[in-house]
Amino acid sequence: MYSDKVMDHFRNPRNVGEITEPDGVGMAGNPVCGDMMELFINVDEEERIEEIKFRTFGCGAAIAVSSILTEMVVGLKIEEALKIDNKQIADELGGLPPVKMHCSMLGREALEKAVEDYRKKKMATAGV
Amino acid sequence: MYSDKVMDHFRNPRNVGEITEPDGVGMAGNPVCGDMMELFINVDEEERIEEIKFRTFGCGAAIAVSSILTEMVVGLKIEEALKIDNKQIADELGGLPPVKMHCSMLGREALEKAVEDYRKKKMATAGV
Amino acid sequence: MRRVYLDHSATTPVRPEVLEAMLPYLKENFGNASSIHSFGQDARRAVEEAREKTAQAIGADPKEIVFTSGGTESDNLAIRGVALAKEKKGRHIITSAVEHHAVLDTCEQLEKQGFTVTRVGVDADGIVDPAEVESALRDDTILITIMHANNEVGSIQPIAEISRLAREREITFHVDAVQSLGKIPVKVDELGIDLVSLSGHKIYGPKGTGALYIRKGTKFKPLFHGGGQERKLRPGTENVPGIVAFGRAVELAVHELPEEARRLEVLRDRLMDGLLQRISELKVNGSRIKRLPHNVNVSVIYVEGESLILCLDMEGIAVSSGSACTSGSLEPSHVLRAMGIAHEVAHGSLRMTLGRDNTTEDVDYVLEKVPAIVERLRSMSPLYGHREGETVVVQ
Amino acid sequence: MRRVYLDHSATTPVRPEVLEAMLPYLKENFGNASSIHSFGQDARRAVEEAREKTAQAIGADPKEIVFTSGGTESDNLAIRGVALAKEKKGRHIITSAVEHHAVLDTCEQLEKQGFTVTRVGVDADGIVDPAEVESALRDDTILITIMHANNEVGSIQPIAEISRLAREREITFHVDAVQSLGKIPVKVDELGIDLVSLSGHKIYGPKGTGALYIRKGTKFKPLFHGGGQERKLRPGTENVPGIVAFGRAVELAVHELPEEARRLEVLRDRLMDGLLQRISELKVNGSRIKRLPHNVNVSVIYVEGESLILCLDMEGIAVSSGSACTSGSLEPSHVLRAMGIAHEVAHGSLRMTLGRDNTTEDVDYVLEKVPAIVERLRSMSPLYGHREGETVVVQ
Ligand SMILES: Cc1ncc(COP(=O)(O)O)c(C=O)c1O
Ligand SMILES: Cc1ncc(COP(=O)(O)O)c(C=O)c1O
Repeated sequence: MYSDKVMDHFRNPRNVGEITEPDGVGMAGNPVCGDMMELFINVDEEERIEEIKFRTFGCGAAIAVSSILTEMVVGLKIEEALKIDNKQIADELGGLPPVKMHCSMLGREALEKAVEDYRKKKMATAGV
Repeated sequence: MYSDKVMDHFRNPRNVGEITEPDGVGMAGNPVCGDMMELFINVDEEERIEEIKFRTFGCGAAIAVSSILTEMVVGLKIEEALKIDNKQIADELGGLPPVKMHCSMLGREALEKAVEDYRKKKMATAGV
Repeated sequence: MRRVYLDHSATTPVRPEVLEAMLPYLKENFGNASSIHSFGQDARRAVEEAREKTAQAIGADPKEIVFTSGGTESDNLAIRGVALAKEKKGRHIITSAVEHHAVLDTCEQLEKQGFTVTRVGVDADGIVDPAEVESALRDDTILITIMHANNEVGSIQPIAEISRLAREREITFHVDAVQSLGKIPVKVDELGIDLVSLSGHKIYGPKGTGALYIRKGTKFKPLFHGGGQERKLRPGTENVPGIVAFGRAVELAVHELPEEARRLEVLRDRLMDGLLQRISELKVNGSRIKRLPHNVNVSVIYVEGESLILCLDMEGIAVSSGSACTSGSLEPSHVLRAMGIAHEVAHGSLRMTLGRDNTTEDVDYVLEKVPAIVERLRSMSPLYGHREGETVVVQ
Repeated sequence: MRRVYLDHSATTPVRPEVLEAMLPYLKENFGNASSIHSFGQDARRAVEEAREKTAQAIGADPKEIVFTSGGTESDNLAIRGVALAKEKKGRHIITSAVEHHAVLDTCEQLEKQGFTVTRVGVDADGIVDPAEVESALRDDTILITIMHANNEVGSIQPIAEISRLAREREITFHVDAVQSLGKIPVKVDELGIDLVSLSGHKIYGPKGTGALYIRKGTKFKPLFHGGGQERKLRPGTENVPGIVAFGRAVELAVHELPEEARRLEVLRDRLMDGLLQRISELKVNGSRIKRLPHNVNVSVIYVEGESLILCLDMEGIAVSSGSACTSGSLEPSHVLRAMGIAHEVAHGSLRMTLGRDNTTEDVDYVLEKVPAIVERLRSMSPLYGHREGETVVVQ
């Protein structure tokens, strides 16, 4: 069902956990639908994603997507990171079963939300 | 499919052949329907069936029915012989598959025809 | 690595006695049961013997047994067969909300063709209330189809009581006994039922085998047309090895039922109680009393079922889940939903179904492995309280 | 006693390679292909591999293969599936008079539901004339269903020519290739066909297995409803061992076809010519050229087929007949009748179908035994001339 890469990321998910005082937090999905992801990011001065952590409730694909996404975006500038689309995430995982493609959206959405949160916070700080 | 008794009579049919100058000959069935029986009888003074022979074109059941019928009626008076019905023939064979019950009629009919022929011939002789 | 298969409601291995019974019919006794020669007659005899065994196991007459390619075909054949034969009398069908998809989807298909279907609900334990069936009855009700025992939560339905309602009104009653056969008694007269679906691969017979019991006198139309096999009710060259295997499997399952059911119940309770002791926030799904002897179904709160299955699989433990993600849909199991279980709880459901080969050691191995897996997945879950006082309430 | 099985068109034994391929899936690899755990995933992989093998053997895409319980189901599924999906476009179906009952009876059933069916005839060799198909075409023709090769007389139909007619008019074309698979090439693009029925037990696979090829884009409705297996086209727990066996059987049959067909042709001609030399008043049924390589069909005048079968069986020789008496009906084979063969000749028909295990010695054994049996039965027959000048003419 799943590629070896998916199973690797499911077995040993990278960057699981939380950042205590993150620059941005994003949440996507919800438990009613069966998957939910929480993404924490820290961003440096150049808006490069310095640190990233996630927590996910969901199936194997949801967890693998979360894990690989963190690997794909860490070190990238926010703008570059946001250019990564679902298909790239799925490809990076060696493909996902058709019925699981929706999981790849979850990662994208959580990242967008985290960036949004970061920008909001930054605006608030700037405003101070 | 067939009982042991049917197979025995099919394998070793009794009284196959013809009587050269029979007292009566009867024919039942026809090749279009897939079975046909020719029955030859010789009858003694007391109208007892002294000798009986058959030839049959037909399936295993048709041949077994012909064979057992000859055994069942030989030595019987004509009237008694005619009392034997299809069911008795089938029972004597240890039963016939439902789809083959029609074969038991074949024997009865050939016997009736042979008796008819015998009576006709007798009347003709008597008339001389 | 130890391998513990706990998914016997999904399928079972073919047991050695059954394999032994069927092998000759794959090899030297390979005749077509419709052939007249001795290869064929040997096959015919074997098929009829299997029919007798099957009939005897459920208290039926051999003439009332039709062999099929499995439970799904039996359900389709039964429901369409009766509906289309009786449609002049009426077009209303009653079923339950927790049936297998083979029943639900067939009913849905009939709805598209102009039939009306009432789906009675179940209580929190997954059990149908006969009174609800009674109030669903209409003058044009021609068929009731309710399963004997549920494949997910193992709940056992009050078939005999529903049967009384059907009998009084001459409504045909079909029962899907795919999961109950060999686990609890399935006797057509005691249950008072007209059609029963059976499947081989749930009782240590081969996949692709099954049967439908059709009570004498039941109005019926076949689904396939062709050679006259199975008295025209199910044409097609008889699957002789499959039929022989099915007959032997049914015979063994029913023969061993009393003892094996008792053994399984002990294992089941050890597993269920052991999980409850070791894992917090665990919810039992289904009745603890009216339950198949081999079925454990729990929801692990804050965790999703598919990831549980995958983690358990890494430890050699095979289980299943009613999570949406196991089927690729967004909706979790219709059975758990019909029982009123919240989506987020249904997503975390875990079904463990025990079988002949399972031992106390297997159960203890599972009890040893599951807690750490749950702990690990929960620690990854945003729903589980990581900071004090922050547990997200999902119940 | 020597046993010579000459009824390979009725069924075949499972060959050792196929049995070997399927056994693990009955035993240790017994998972349900829909399960997520590794037992399930192993099964899934095996099913998809078998699908690839099947597709490759007939030049199709794996997505175009649906596994079924056999040829009868495939025929029913194909014909009803297309008819019900296209009925808004038209309700006219063309078939031939010599189809298998799985096709004929399904068409007849559709007739009862308001479809119109034209049955084109065949010539004395049992072959359909494409021109006759052409003149049967109507504006509302939605489906043509013609078999690739006939199961009784082995006649091969001009499928590619009929296909051209269907293509021009966008009529769906279904071909029953149950008898041709492994005997002559069955390539969906070369033949230009949209659906193809296949059966496992005719090609040394197990009974109860088969497949339907459905060309991409074909309008189609399933026959069963239930779990989503086989992309909803054929739900039901996959018969994993059966599917694996089927895939292997197809692969081997098609791989070995060129050599095996040549070998069988030699045996076939030795048998047919040998019979003609040894038995007077023997009639060959079917074409001697457009004929399956393993099929011998002759009528023994003055003798009935079932008694021939029984007598041959006593000598260990297994054959079949198109006699009415083999089926319990009064009408002999509809195939022989459609070829214009008189009832009384049809009743004496004998089909001998050769297979992998048959040798020249087998053929010679049969040639040694048959004449005496025929002589004995003829001597018992009232139709055969016993007194001079009295032969009843039956032709
Ligand atoms: C209750 C129930 N009915 C029907 C079926 C379908 O049976 P099969 O798998 O033999 O098609 C199953 C199993 O999948 C089942 O659990
Ligand atoms: C031409 C043809 N079509 C269909 C079938 C039916 O296939 P099955 O025996 O697998 O049901 C047969 C064999 O019986 C056949 O010879």
